[in-house]
Amino acid sequence: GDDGDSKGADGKGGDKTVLTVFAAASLTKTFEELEKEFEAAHSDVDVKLSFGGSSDLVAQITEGASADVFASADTANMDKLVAAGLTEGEPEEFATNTLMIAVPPGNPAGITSLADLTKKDVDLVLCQPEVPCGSASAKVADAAGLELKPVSEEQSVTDVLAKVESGEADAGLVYVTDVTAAGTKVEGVEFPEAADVVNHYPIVAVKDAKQAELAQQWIELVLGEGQKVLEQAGFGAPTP
Amino acid sequence: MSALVDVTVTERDVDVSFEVADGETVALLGPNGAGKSTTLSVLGGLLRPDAGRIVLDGEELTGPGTWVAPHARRTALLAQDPLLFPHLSVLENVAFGPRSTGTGRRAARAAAEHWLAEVDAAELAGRRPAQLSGGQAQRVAVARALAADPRLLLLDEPMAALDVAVAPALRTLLRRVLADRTAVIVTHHVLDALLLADRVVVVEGGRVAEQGPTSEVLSRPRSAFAARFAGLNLVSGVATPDGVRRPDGLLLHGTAATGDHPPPGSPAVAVFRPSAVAVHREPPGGSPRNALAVVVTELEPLGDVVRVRAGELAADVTVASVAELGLAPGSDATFVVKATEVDVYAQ
Amino acid sequence: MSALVDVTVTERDVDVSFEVADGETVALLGPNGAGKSTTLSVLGGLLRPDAGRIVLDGEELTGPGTWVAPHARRTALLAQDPLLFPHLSVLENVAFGPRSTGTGRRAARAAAEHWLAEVDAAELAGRRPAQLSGGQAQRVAVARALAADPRLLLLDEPMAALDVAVAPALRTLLRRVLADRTAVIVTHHVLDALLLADRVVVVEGGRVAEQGPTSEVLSRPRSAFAARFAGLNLVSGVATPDGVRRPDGLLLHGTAATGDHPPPGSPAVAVFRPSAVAVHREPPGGSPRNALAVVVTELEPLGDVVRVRAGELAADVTVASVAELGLAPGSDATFVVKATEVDVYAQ
Amino acid sequence: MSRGGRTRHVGLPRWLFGPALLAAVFVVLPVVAMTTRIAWGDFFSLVSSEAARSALWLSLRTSTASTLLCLVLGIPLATVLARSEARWLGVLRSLVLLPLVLPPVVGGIALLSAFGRQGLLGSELEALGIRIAFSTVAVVLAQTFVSLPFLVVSLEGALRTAGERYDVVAASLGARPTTVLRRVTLPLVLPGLASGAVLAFARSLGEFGATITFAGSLEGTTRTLPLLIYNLRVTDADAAVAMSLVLVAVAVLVIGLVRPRGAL
Amino acid sequence: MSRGGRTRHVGLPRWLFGPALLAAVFVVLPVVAMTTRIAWGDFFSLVSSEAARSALWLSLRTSTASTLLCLVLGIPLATVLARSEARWLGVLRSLVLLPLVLPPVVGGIALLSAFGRQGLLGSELEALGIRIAFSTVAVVLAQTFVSLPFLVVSLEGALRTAGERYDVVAASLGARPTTVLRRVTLPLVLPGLASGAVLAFARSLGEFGATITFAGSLEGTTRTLPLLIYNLRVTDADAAVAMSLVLVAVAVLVIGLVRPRGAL
Ligand SMILES: Nc1ncnc2c1ncn2[C@@H]1O[C@H](COP(=O)(O)OP(=O)(O)OP(=O)(O)O)[C@@H](O)[C@H]1O
Ligand SMILES: Nc1ncnc2c1ncn2[C@@H]1O[C@H](COP(=O)(O)OP(=O)(O)OP(=O)(O)O)[C@@H](O)[C@H]1O
Ligand SMILES: [Mg+2]
Ligand SMILES: [Mg+2]
Repeated sequence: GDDGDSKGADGKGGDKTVLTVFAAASLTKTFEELEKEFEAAHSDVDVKLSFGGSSDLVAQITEGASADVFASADTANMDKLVAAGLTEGEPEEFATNTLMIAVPPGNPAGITSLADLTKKDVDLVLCQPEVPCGSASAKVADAAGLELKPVSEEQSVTDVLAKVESGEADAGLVYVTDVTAAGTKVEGVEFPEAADVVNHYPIVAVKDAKQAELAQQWIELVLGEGQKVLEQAGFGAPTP
Repeated sequence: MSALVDVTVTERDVDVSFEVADGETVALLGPNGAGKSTTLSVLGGLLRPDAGRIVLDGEELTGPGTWVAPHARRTALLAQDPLLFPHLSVLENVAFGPRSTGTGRRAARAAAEHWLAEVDAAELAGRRPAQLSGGQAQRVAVARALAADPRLLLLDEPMAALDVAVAPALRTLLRRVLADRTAVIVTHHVLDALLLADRVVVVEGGRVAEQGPTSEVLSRPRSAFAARFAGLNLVSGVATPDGVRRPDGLLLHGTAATGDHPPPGSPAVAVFRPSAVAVHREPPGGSPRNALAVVVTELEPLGDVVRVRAGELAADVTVASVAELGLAPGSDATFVVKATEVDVYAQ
Repeated sequence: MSALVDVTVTERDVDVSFEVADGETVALLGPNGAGKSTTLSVLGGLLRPDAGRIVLDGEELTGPGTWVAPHARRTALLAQDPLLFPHLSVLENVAFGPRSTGTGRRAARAAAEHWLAEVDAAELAGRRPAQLSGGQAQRVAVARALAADPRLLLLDEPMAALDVAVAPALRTLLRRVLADRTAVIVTHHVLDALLLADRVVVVEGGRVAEQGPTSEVLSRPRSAFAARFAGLNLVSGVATPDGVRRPDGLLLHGTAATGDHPPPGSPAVAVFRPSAVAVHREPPGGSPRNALAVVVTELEPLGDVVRVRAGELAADVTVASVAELGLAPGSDATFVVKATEVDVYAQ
Repeated sequence: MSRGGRTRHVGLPRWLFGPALLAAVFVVLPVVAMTTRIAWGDFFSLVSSEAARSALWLSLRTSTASTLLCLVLGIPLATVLARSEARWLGVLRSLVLLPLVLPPVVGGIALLSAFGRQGLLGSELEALGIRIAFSTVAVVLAQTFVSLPFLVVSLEGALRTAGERYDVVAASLGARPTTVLRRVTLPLVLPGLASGAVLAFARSLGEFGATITFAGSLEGTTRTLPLLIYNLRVTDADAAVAMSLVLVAVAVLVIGLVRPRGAL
Repeated sequence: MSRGGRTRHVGLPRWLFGPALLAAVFVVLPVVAMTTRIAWGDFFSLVSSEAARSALWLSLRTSTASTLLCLVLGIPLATVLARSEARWLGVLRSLVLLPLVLPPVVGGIALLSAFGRQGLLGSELEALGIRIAFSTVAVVLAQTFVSLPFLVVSLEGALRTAGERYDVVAASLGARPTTVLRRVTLPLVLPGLASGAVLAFARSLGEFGATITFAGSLEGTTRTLPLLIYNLRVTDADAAVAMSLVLVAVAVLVIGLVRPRGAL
């Protein structure tokens, strides 16, 4: 069994109960913080976090990875898991997120609006349309009647940020939380059209979870106490 | 262990068959490219013949539908190239055969030391093959083949690259070792054949040209190669009552030294020793009935005499007469042999 | 092109020096492992000596601070192992040298064809080296070295593996080719040295044991190896007025055939031909003053006579007397030589 | 007596075939299993789509270019490593393996650190008006970076195994170093060179992480087949699998066509 | 006359050093450039964190295990490929290259198709109570899958270059096939074998795509160093670069220690 392995390997030892949480990569910082809180409250529990693209995580659970909780960065992927009948109860929304323009420190290309992104000499990078931030970007552009011409369509927010941070790109469209997390490495430029496209984060307990009770407690933490942490990271409150 | 060999390798145009009696050593002789090494490879199981059989001591090693793997044959082959294992020391190389056939470590080591001493290479035991000279490597390879203690020993030019002091010693060793062993040996030196082989098989162009007991073949050769090998002059043609007529019409007078004169019209050879040949600048008169007009191709000092070569023929004359006759490569000359010195027999 | 050689390879305990005059062929003789191949490698620039100089025709090739790369030396080396390029045909192998030194494609091809014909291998031109027999490969390697047309030709046992018909032909070719060329040749055969070399250098244990014009060294050798090589008996010791006294006290009577008798007390050698030795079972009385008690180690047929070997000494006797005396390896015998047959000179 | 020809092979131990078969199955089975997931109905429309064709074409072009670049850079490097005896070459030899160990994404970061706009050579390149990132050149560079070690390691091994015997003979026949290299050294290691080139080509064809990080992903310019497959995976895993199969087929085909006899 | 010893090397053409240097710079410069980005202040606290240590230890264990598995499976396969002449082996030889061409993520999908719960052998394994996917075993399998071709290709190349001459001699001296393999064939190709093992180890150590797909990313169980680096990149790119440096250092160290003389 991999449980035994994991205990031996991480050296934490003891007979701690393991709670496995699969979460979208954009939740890395916040969930790591929540892990500390949760473990402080449950001294006999070891929370194991597994981050990745939401679609990857869904695929893993479908293929039999043992997870107790799944937190997705969009509803589409959550719907896939629901459709596969692998959820316990209804998914609940715990956060929202909106887009923001990320530019390198000092904003060398002088971006101030969404329309500036269509300038000819601006090297723009976007998420590819297949991932949540990419489809959101496309929707925003459509709504504003603009045609964005990126030099690259990246696989993930991380890749977009990396290109902007390294100064390779002059601007990128990412989530507010990503700009917050990046600290001083990038600057954020807000734009009014962002409010039109809101991304929803649902969470759910996985069917036949080994730790069904703890899973429920984790979800409660995220929906309750955890909201502060999420807010600090830039997430919007869940839509009522 | 007796061996029966009959193999065909079409690609190399080799098709030979001969036998080796129990305890007998057979020398394979023949020009470069005749198929000697090919035959040894087939015997050792390293080359699969297109047709033929090899039977060793009643057991069929190769035949239609039979194939015994090389390691199961117990036919150690010393190839023309020493091919010592580069990653093993000299001692380990020699001990390889015994170790592989199940001898214990200590006994194998002792055997290796014994054979190394026999080939006068005991002091090389600790070296790597890369640190040996050509002749040293050759000696170690001989020791390795002997240490394997095979049923049939196959030696391809074992005396190549040896110095004048080692060669006779190794020949003595081989003579002792081969005395009661079944072996096939390839050589280009008449002394090796004379001293080591009970029988010789002469291969030319991939076919057996002649075979027989060593002394017989080398004293009364029937093939041009065997004559050359034995250092004799040989003229082949058709028997006449007086001797042998060459295809070009020249008649060589001679008599059958032993046995019957071959029936006129049958293929026959006339053989005579180079020392029986006198050399003249002009065709002489007088009693010697055979005079062959030749062009001298080469002069070789040979101990006290000079061997005068003229194509396939040779004459041994004194240094003084070479000077007197003014012989040099290119000179016209006449080789004269008394009919009584010419031995005639069927080919 | 004259060459001046003085090289030391410490790791192999080789330290030799000799000279090669313009157009001269020098034969390097010596036992296995003496350092012959090592010397050739150093000459060809394939091994860097620890000390010493090589000057070819006034140009320093190797010396303190000097190092001319192998390709710039124009010293073609035929190594002991033919090492034909496996990916090139025989013709391309032979044409490699000319092509590399700037000859045009067509001319190089013509040269290659010429040299292949010279070594009697024209019909092999299209083959791959893997399809050659041992002797065929050796011949092609010789052709390749000759075709490179070097300033200094280095041949390491060029006649190894050749059959009895090809060897004399190749020797003739080499004699013609080497006549006006500067060359160093390694051989274990006296005929090669006699026919091909103007001078010989005898190397033993990595040191030059003796050197001189071929006929002189081979007729009046001073080292045991050279005597053995030339087929002569040699006893070394200290000169006395009557002959040479061996370290074990035995006095060999003899006289200086040419020149002065060496001063008594100086190192000297006594040399005599095997054919001058008579063999007895018991020490005889009578006039021959030298009788050496020996144990027969070996009997070798040698044409019309039998060579009786006893350790370092040899005697040539007729087949009849061997039978009469009942000689066999291990027999006690006495070698008797007339004092007049023993040549004494300084070592 | 083993020179060429119809030499009889020394038999292999029988037990060897057990693990050999297991190894083959272990590699082949997953790929076969994957094909069972493919919806063959959509397969042809999928693989003949504009996006797929453009990605395939880009992959072939860039992989060929990077293989050539690997040859141009790798042959000299492997030769120097194999034939020089200088001590510091040992260090260099380890360093050349770096791209093998680096997760490709990190390799991409490293390339950005060197050739990016803010990289070590960024200002120099900018001054020359050269912009590498987001271009097809970046794809080729990323592929070359990850593939070069394959070529160098294979070729160096082959050069060492082949030894210098024939080089020495060639030099003694008067061939200058360049001639020796061209006519003897390289022809003799042709199988090793071909293996190395095939490995490099295969690695380039499959390259994903360094490319996405260093070159980005834009159809027609930088979106190679692996990047397309990754894109597809998010929306339609089956389509991704189908495209992977195309990649595999192309690789096997190209390798089969290019490979000289006896190589690999 | 090149046997061992202090043989004088045939000189290399001078021009060769130009491209060789360029190649070395091309590989080394990006890695060096990357180190300039590291905040050395945080470096040590970062690399000695619990998560880093656990990932490093897991990486070392799994890479060692997969290298051993590669040896056990790869030596027999390479030997069969190099020494048998059967026609169908040509096909097998191409198939063995598949994991090289497959983008690692697709390799992970392929492994899932074979060994996953819904895979080809899923029900059989389930019946035996064996769950491979998302366990440490899955990490080892994923690494073995991508690394095996390296070992096989290197070793097969070495076996072909070395030829059968010595095997044949050994057989003629009475050595049975197993003895020949153990005492002659493998010792003679030791450099090639070592190169192959090092390549396999390095590839296993850097493996990311197949692992994340087939084994997931769970601390202590399946989160190897490359996966940790990927995670870190989301939150802190600089930390990711620093950890990559650790990976590189470990690889160079292990390779330097393990590598026999003359190999690689
Ligand atoms: N691997 C090979 N493939 C094809 N032909 C070959 C091969 N090896 C040798 N031959 C040819 O087969 C014939 C017989 O060769 P073999 O080596 O048996 O000769 P040999 O009698 O041993 O000669 P030598 O005295 O020169 O060693 C020759 O014509 C040779 O060119
Ligand atoms: N690569 C090497 N490393 C160390 N020692 C070597 C090496 N090659 C040869 N030797 C040793 O150096 C000495 C001289 O060897 P060399 O090859 O020059 O002998 P040789 O006179 O050519 O003998 P042969 O007649 O047997 O060819 C020998 O003792 C040999 O063992
Ligand atoms: Mg032969
Ligand atoms: Mg030698």
